[in-house]
Amino acid sequence: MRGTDHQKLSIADLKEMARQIRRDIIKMLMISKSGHSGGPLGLADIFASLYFNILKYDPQNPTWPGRDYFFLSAGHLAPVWYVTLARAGFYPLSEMSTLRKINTRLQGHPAPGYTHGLPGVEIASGALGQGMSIAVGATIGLRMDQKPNHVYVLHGDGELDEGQVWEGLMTASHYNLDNLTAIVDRNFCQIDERTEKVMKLEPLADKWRSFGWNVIECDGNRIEEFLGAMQEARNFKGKPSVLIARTFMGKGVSFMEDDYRWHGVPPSEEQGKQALSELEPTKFGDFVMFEWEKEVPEVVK
Amino acid sequence: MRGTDHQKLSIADLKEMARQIRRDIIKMLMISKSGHSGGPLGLADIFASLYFNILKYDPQNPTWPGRDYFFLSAGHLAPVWYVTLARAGFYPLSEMSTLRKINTRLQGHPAPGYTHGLPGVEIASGALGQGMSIAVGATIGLRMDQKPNHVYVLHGDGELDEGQVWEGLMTASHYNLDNLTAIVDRNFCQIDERTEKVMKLEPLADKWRSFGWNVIECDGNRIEEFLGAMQEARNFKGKPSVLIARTFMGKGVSFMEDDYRWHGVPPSEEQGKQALSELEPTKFGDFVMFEWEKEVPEVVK
Amino acid sequence: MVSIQSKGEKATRQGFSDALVELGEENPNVVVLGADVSGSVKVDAFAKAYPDRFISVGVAEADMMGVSAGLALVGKIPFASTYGEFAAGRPFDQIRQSIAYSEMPVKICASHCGITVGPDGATHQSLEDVALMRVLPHMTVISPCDYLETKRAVKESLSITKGPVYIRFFRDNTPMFTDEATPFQIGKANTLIDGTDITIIAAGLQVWEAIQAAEMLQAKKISARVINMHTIKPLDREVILKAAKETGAIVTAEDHQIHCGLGSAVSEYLAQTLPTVQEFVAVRDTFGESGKGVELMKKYGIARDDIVKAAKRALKRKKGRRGEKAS
Amino acid sequence: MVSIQSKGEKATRQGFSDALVELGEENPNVVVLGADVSGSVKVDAFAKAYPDRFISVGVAEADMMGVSAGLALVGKIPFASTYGEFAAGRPFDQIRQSIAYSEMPVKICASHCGITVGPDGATHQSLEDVALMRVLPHMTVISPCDYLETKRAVKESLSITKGPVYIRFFRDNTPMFTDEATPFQIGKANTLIDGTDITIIAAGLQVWEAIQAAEMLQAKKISARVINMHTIKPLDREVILKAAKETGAIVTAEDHQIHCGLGSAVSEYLAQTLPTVQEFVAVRDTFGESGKGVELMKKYGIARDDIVKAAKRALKRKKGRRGEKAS
Ligand SMILES: Cc1ncc(C[n+]2csc(CCOP(=O)(O)OP(=O)(O)O)c2C)c(N)n1
Ligand SMILES: Cc1ncc(C[n+]2csc(CCOP(=O)(O)OP(=O)(O)O)c2C)c(N)n1
Ligand SMILES: [Mg+2]
Ligand SMILES: [Mg+2]
Repeated sequence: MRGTDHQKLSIADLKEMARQIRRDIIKMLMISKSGHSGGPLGLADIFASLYFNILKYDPQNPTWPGRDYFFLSAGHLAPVWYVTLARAGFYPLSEMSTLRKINTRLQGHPAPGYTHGLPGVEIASGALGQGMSIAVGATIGLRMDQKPNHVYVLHGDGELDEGQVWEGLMTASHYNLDNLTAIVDRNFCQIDERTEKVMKLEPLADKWRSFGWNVIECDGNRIEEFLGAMQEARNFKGKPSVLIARTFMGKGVSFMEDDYRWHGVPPSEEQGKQALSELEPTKFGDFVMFEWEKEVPEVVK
Repeated sequence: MRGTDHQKLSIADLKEMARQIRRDIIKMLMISKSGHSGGPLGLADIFASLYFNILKYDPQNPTWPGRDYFFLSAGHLAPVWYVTLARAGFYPLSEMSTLRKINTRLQGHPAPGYTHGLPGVEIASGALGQGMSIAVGATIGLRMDQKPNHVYVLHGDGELDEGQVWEGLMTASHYNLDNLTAIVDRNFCQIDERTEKVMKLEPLADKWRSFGWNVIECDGNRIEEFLGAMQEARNFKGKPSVLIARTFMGKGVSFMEDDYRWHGVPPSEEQGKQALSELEPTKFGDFVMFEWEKEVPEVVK
Repeated sequence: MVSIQSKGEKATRQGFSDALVELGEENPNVVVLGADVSGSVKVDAFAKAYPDRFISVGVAEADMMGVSAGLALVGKIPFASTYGEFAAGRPFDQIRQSIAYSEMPVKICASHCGITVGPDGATHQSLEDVALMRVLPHMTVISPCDYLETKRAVKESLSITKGPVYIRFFRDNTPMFTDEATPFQIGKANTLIDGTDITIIAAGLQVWEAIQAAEMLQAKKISARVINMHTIKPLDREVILKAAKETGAIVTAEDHQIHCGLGSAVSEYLAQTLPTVQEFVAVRDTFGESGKGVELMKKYGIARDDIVKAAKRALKRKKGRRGEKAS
Repeated sequence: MVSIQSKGEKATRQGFSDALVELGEENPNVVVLGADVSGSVKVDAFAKAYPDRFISVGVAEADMMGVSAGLALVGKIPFASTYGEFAAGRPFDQIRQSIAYSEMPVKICASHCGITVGPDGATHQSLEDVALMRVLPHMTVISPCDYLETKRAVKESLSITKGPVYIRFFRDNTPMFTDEATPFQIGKANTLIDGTDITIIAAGLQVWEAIQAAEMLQAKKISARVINMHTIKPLDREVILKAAKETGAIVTAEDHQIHCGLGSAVSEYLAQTLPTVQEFVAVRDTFGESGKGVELMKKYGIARDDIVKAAKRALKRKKGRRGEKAS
């Protein structure tokens, strides 16, 4: 079975799913009271697109040999990945409420499968900068066996400060790995401040190009555009491709949008309620209903 | 005292000095029977230029606060540096014969001053890729104190495979360190093979430019051109400058030229004799005369 | 036994932060480097007070160590700050060559150490850093026990003008039980509680656990000495040898892997002088996981109860050794 | 005492090289990674025989470890090769997260280890790598004693299908004294010489030094047991405990820092079971320098004479301990 085929959603449903992912992230973090809000919210459109249109996988058989490989290099973005994996059927929705709790499979940063690992997670991440090299290794290995699987790796923009990323970029280009597609979450935010203030990255597209990559710039919060860019990347031969996807940290929640201070904190109860009120419920339904959501307002009674 | 002023040589003498440096390298390695020939020979013109025209220093007072800072990031190139330091008066010429021997100050890779350190050596190198960050730190520190000292750092081209170099490049650009000049020894050779075969670096100038540097390409084996490029670098304001200096590994010795296999081996006795016969003696005189050099040929007797 | 009281709670990283601000005022050569975790490791206060002396290097720990070395070379006193995992392990070779071998007076400041960092999980739980730093020649390794001791350690680190210092601290708020009257000298351990049956040698957050364990042992008529080994390198050998001679049994306690840490340092030394019964309270050669600090201390066997149990095991073994004398 | 003979000399790195070529033939999934020191570490033979399975990553050790992890993930059996300093220290955090924590079956092959690498000097003398690898959970650490044992260790490493292996070897030609009849099993130490007065536990090149030392001691009527502890992790505890019980004094010998290495592992274990007099032959917490391997072994105190001296010190200390029994 190829998960992708039966899970492919229409554009309208992808948008709905992205909103559901955002709702799930908020609820998940309200429960865990620890974890990252900003980056994950900004990536909801990309993760909806990846898991409900682009990637080949089988949630019943996560190590299906025909799968595409997806690596989340910036492991702190785990909440959006975990939520999406649940929505894609890799594990039960209810388990989302265990994020960062002892004995959970939803570790603070993605854990390998053998202990606390979640189906769909291939390898550990969390210490930044390591995913590109891993993706390169997997791509080379697959090519050795003439396998057609595509490999995807997602980086934060601040993460690109790490030199190992540039080592990996060079290697990918040296071996002309066109079965490899990178996505950069270009939200111009990292922990301390905006990226250009912490460590200037621009001209970022030039950097990747000079390292031998095919560069596609796109809006990572517009699903149609992102899907088109992805198509372009997969069609491009002879070089690895990167999507520099402009996103907004905290996208969808007014008081978080484009604010680096939301990098690593969960919403308080009050903020969570506010966020949920801004993100309309979807047909997919929430994974949990809080007590206060069940209360019928006074006036209606 | 400013060493530079009293040591500044004419172009003709710089060329003569470069040849002497090459002779010294060959003799030094014939004695040590261990060490790197290729890179050092290729850099003789650059080191002659640096120490007999460009750098400010005082060999009698190596930590003179007014000095320029020079960092040899690719520590395996030590032989050309050691020889040049001796010629510049930092330590006795005769000591050159102690390279790589126990208790020497001429460690296989440059050692810090406190133990086996040689005057003129600021910090250890040998594990590749660390010099740029150090140079950046020194430049920032000097600028904090409004000091005008210029900072130079020399990298091998193969060394640029190391991610830390790119981290340092970013930082240098982020802080607009125009008091910093990098030199890349672009000999297209590293240990295993030619650079583009081991790990593609081209388009190298584009890489540096995209990391925010002012790039000057020049012939590192032509002294006039190198000096001009250096002048241009020092005059450039607002960005750090790099000279991508095309050199030839083993330059000056026919059977070593442009051959990566000479990266890390010393000449045998026979090869050394051949090399010396190709490098005419200079007015500066050798630091040691071998027994066989003293022998008067049969026929003359 | 004098009971040691906590005077409220504060994080050790706050001690680091407060010390830096004072040092910034006192010494114009003090500079601070941040690798994009400035708020967490609390160098933001320094950055705000002395913006010209704060250097952001981005998420690039290897670069940070090199930049620090360069700064030290031209006379600055750099404090390089990040999480423990990225302060010791990520830039190990850079610390080795550009800092330790080159004897640069860089202060490597590692926050969020140990399994007690909690919910972030294994990738962020630095359990190997003492090993990595202890094995390096010229390195001083300090693991202070509370807010004030951290503050004093950071300030005191300026006295080391040749070679680096690694200072290890933690995220959570923890009991403050030292005060200005408590002695603090790098390389000189503090005996906090005197005791005759057994000695607990602890570092970092484990010191408070050791104090609690000693009280629990006291209730069972076991007299436990408690030593705060805030400096793990150089080790205070005298106090260890004395404890081994006088109590004949040792428990070491640390928020670190069981191998190559404080316990290991103690056993190396005693094997060479006076082989002594020793039990190790430490993480038992496994990676951590997400959870609350206190939950993880229990699950991974480094809580006060584990110290008590270890002490009992050690005492039993001590009794088993008949008539031994010092060698 | 049976005397152990050398049957000529060959480098341990050659054993690595020869094993790889055989493995390449035997198993199509074996791939080798090189970080621009292929000739020195002798993976060039594999690269020539199986060019499609040799991956050059340039001078980028961190990347090499990540690429290896990715290869392992898709079913390859990667051997990542470089010098010890750049195999363990440079990419420590990458090994930790992408390989050890992720339990990827990557073989980390470290050549040119120890001070005996000689003229290159301190930056290239890997004296901390055993510490770094030993402290990592899920890691197996092997330090073979001669050409053949290295070859066998490399081949045997395929049997470890979950989690990484670190194999440490050396540059110089050294005596070959094991043969196919010598037992070799990962995790199982070999007692090469039986003895009753003292036990010398050695790894790597120090095993040959230990054998020579035992013969020198024999001449002085001291019966020394010699154990080849080729696997440093997991440690063969049984053989250590037995030696401690039967001989009551231990000397450990290694081409590594005195802290956190083999000696440290032995002392950690014995402190927890049977505290025993131990002397450490190792580099004494200092960086190395240029020189010939043999000169450096002498200057830094890790030659056979040093083992003999250490044995005498240990014996003296053992006599000083009266009437001790096992705890
Ligand atoms: C090696 C390493 N250094 C530091 C950190 C701490 N850290 C986690 S996320 C982060 C910022 C990354 O910025 P970016 O990739 O842009 O992510 P965003 O803030 O956009 O979510 C940092 C510094 C880490 N996880 N790993
Ligand atoms: C971190 C590190 N990895 C590997 C080495 C081994 N090494 C020494 S020189 C060298 C090749 C460097 O190539 P390049 O900089 O071009 O120098 P060249 O061969 O031109 O002299 C390598 C891989 C090292 N010294 N440091
Ligand atoms: Mg970002
Ligand atoms: Mg080169």
